[in-house]
Amino acid sequence: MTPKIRLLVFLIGAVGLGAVYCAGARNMPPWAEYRGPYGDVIASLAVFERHATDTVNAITYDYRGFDTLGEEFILFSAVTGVMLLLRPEKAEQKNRNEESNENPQPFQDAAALSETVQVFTTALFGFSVLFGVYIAAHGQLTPGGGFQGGVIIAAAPMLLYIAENTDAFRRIVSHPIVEFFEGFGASLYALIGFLALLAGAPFLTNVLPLGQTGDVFSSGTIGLISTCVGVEVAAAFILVTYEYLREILSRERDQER
Amino acid sequence: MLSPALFVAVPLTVAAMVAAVRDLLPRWITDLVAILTAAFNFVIAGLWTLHAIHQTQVYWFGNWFPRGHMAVGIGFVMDGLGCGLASLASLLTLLALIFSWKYVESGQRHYHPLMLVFMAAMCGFSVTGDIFNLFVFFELMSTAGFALCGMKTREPAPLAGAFNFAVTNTIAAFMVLTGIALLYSATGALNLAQMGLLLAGRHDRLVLAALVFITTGFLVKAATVPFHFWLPDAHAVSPTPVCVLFSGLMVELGLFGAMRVYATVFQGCVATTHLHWIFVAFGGFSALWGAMMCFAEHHLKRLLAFSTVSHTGLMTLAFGLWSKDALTGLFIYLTAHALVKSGLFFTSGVVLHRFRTISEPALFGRGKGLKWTGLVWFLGGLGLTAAPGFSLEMGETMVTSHAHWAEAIFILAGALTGAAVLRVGLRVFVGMGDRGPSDRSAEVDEMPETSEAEKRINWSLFTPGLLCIGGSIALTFWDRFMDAAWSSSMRFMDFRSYALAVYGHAVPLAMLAAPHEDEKLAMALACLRVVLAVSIALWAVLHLKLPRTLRWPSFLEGSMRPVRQLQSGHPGDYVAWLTLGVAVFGAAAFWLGL
Amino acid sequence: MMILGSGLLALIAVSAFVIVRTDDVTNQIIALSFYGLLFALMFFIFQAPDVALSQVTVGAIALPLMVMLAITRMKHREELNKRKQEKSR
Amino acid sequence: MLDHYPYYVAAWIFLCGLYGIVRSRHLVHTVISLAILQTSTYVLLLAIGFRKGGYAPIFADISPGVVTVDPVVQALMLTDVVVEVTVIALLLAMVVKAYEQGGTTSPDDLRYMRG
Repeated sequence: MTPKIRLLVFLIGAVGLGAVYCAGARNMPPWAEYRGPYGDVIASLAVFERHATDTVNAITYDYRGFDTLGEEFILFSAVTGVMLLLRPEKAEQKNRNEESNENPQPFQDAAALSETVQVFTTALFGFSVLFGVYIAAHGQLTPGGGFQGGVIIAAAPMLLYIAENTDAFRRIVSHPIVEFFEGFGASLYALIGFLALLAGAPFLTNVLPLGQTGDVFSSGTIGLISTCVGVEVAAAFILVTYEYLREILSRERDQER
Repeated sequence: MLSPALFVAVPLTVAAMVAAVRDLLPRWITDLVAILTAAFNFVIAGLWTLHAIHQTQVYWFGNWFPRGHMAVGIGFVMDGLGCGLASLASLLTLLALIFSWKYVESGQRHYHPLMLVFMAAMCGFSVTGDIFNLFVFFELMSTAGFALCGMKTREPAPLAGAFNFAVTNTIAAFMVLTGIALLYSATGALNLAQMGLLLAGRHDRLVLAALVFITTGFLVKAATVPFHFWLPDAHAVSPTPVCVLFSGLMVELGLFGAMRVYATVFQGCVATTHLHWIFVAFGGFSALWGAMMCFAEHHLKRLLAFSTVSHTGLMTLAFGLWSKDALTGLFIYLTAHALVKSGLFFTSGVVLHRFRTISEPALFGRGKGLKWTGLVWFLGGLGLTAAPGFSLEMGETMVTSHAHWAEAIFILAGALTGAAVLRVGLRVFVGMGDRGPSDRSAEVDEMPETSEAEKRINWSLFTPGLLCIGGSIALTFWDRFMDAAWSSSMRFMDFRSYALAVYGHAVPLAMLAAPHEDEKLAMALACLRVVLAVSIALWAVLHLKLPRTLRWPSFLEGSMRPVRQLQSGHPGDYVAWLTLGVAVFGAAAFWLGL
Repeated sequence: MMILGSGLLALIAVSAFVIVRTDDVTNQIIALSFYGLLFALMFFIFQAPDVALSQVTVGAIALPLMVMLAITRMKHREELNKRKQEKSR
Repeated sequence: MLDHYPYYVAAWIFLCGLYGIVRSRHLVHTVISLAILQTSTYVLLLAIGFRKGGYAPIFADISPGVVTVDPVVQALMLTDVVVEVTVIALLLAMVVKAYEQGGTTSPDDLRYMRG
């Protein structure tokens, strides 16, 4: 189809699709008048039943924890997919090695960063990891949780890359332990679910003691699951970054030699 | 009784663990672990099926039982059809993994975890009783599918196919989510049974819009024309074992998702209208379109992919008939088709492995030595036509028992798809006639998935196909299978019994004997299909020897230019058609439903 | 709050259209990051701090970063190919 | 009209995303348009769960019993956000690889398998 016909077909369809959407929207309850009951029931129960102050995370990791298990595996399979797609081909690898031997001149003239920036971003590394762990571990109390914390942790090595500390960056992101944690973190969630089966309850039941509301170790498995998810998400995002940068990194290493 | 969580959670856990230590494990251990997990899944799901055909059971995750009518957690509803599909998914994955033992070589470090995740997603999708959970498993199935589809990264074509697959199916997923959001705003619930109860009798534009979004979203997965464009592109390029799962079950599960939501949420509010005729229309059209395109193809996997479009169209039509007979027939047909289609894909994988090509003209006469493979292929072709003795014929008889006019579509679609497969068989394994015309897509040669040195056909390559085809014949001798399908379909359609089961008042159901249809008529029609299919195949192969006046319909096998150009490989085109399809579906739904 | 929220929604609607109309991919990434921030702000206004936090980390940082990494890798490859061609000449 | 204003915005964003994919001339552009399309569900879900005068459903600083907005849609949105970013990552990997194998970033050149 030529672009014009394609657009025409689309426009006819879009009018219909938009009309269906708007016809549905017009019959929805008016905006800003949420009527419940699902959300209200859980909002009124979660603090008492689960000793969690953040109801959203109580839903994510407990009431509807099974959804989150599925979601975590969506992340897992997408990362596995990225690794599968961007895997270096054998033949290609050989070529690249040959090339880099013949081609010793610097690939790209890096604009020199001021030392202040380098020191500052490197110092932020530790802070970023700490902050991520904090966010992941306090999921049941305050906004945040495994997913948010995990992404923040994963951002830490990127800071090193920005600070041009590529050597440290490469050592962190290409370490096999990252790959291990990506799989292990994902399986831990399910294993916590099996814990309940051992205790004779249905899968993913919150069988740990609920503790004091407001305490870091409250809410039973919620905090634990949140932390596992944090590990998995951090490892997953680091892996994705590494897969994209692998080629460029290997080139830079060759230059250093 | 073992927990139903096992058949989702165990493969997921194993997948993640295998992935965690993938560099330490030798290939054979990974294979063994994956195969054992699939076998375990098959056993668990099978046991649950035997249990569930007598009584539907519900399993609440996290011990969150409903408060009154409020479902606060997520529940699995273990009913006969859902569990049956889960065991079928496990079985096909098991066979596909056995096939991959000696087959998949490149990318093997990531292959097994993805296959296991894919299997878990299919199982979870079949039995979940929560609409958002349905979306999650839909998306999980898609994500693993996208990755597996683009596995052969050494050529650009698989990436293009996977890209189109991913774009269209992601749009579909978000249409489903939009529909879910609409329903949530109306009911404030996410449990299917609860939503159905709250919506009963309600009949307005909101419900219809939600129905349009959710159904079309699932129909994209089910590859109904005009949402089907991604399917041939994706199937043609995926590794063979992955094709088996795609064509055998994933596509049909898309339809099943639409049916599940229709049977629970929408049945109480729109069943009084003539809405189901839309499914009949879309399904019938897909069946004929797919069959026509199938016959025109010369790339083996693409040919089979189009036949999947056609057969899923027939199943959509059966869904539209929405009667006990039609649904029973549909599920028998679905199972039988999954087996036959898997067998054909396995065989095409053997051909690709042995001859390093999958294009019909290039294979001409080269398969003469492969007697057994050829036999399986021919049996598969007969199976697709729903020949007497195959379980497809059983399903088809049931579907059309109260809608004889539908028989015409079944005959045309079955005969054309079967003829296409038989034609390939005659050319490749018998070497009859001439090479036949070629076309562009057949010339895109597929890189074999196995290494050059290994040309022997290992037992692990040949057996799965044989088992599949054999299984589809064996099903006809299993009377209990038919009765089970009949009882479970009745239960599937009956929303009251579903809702009662969800709220813990399940009524045990005695197994009912399925009615026996007029066998003479069915046999006569089946023979007619076979005669048609064989004669079309022979005509196609030998048409140069015929007098010139009889050659005129050769365009059917030839270029079919204007029609085939629609299949352009351009994601923008596919999305434009998708949008138009939603609009047509929506217009029809609002016209018939209000 | 409602007025602020409505204004933000209008801004989001406009920027969505602008982003899909932008052909230059680099500009699009910057716009996408901005768009992600708008969403984070909207989640805050409409009392969804959890989602806002994940939107800040994912929508405004991780997503544009990933697009950027993909483009970097593509540019890198482009340069490699160019060099190869020059050498062969 | 104003009562349902955010829902119409959601519909608009959905159509914008589709339009972007249809008119796209660069695969990365296609992927970004898909990301835009996905954000329409955020608007929709957020608007459904919102309640005028409702507080965020976090009982760290408000006492139980206070009227809050719906926490369920927020949990659904969290899932949604993660699903979006993972699918985008996967699609981008396909685009990168397709470029490396076929040397093109235009959807017009994806036609390896026509007909």
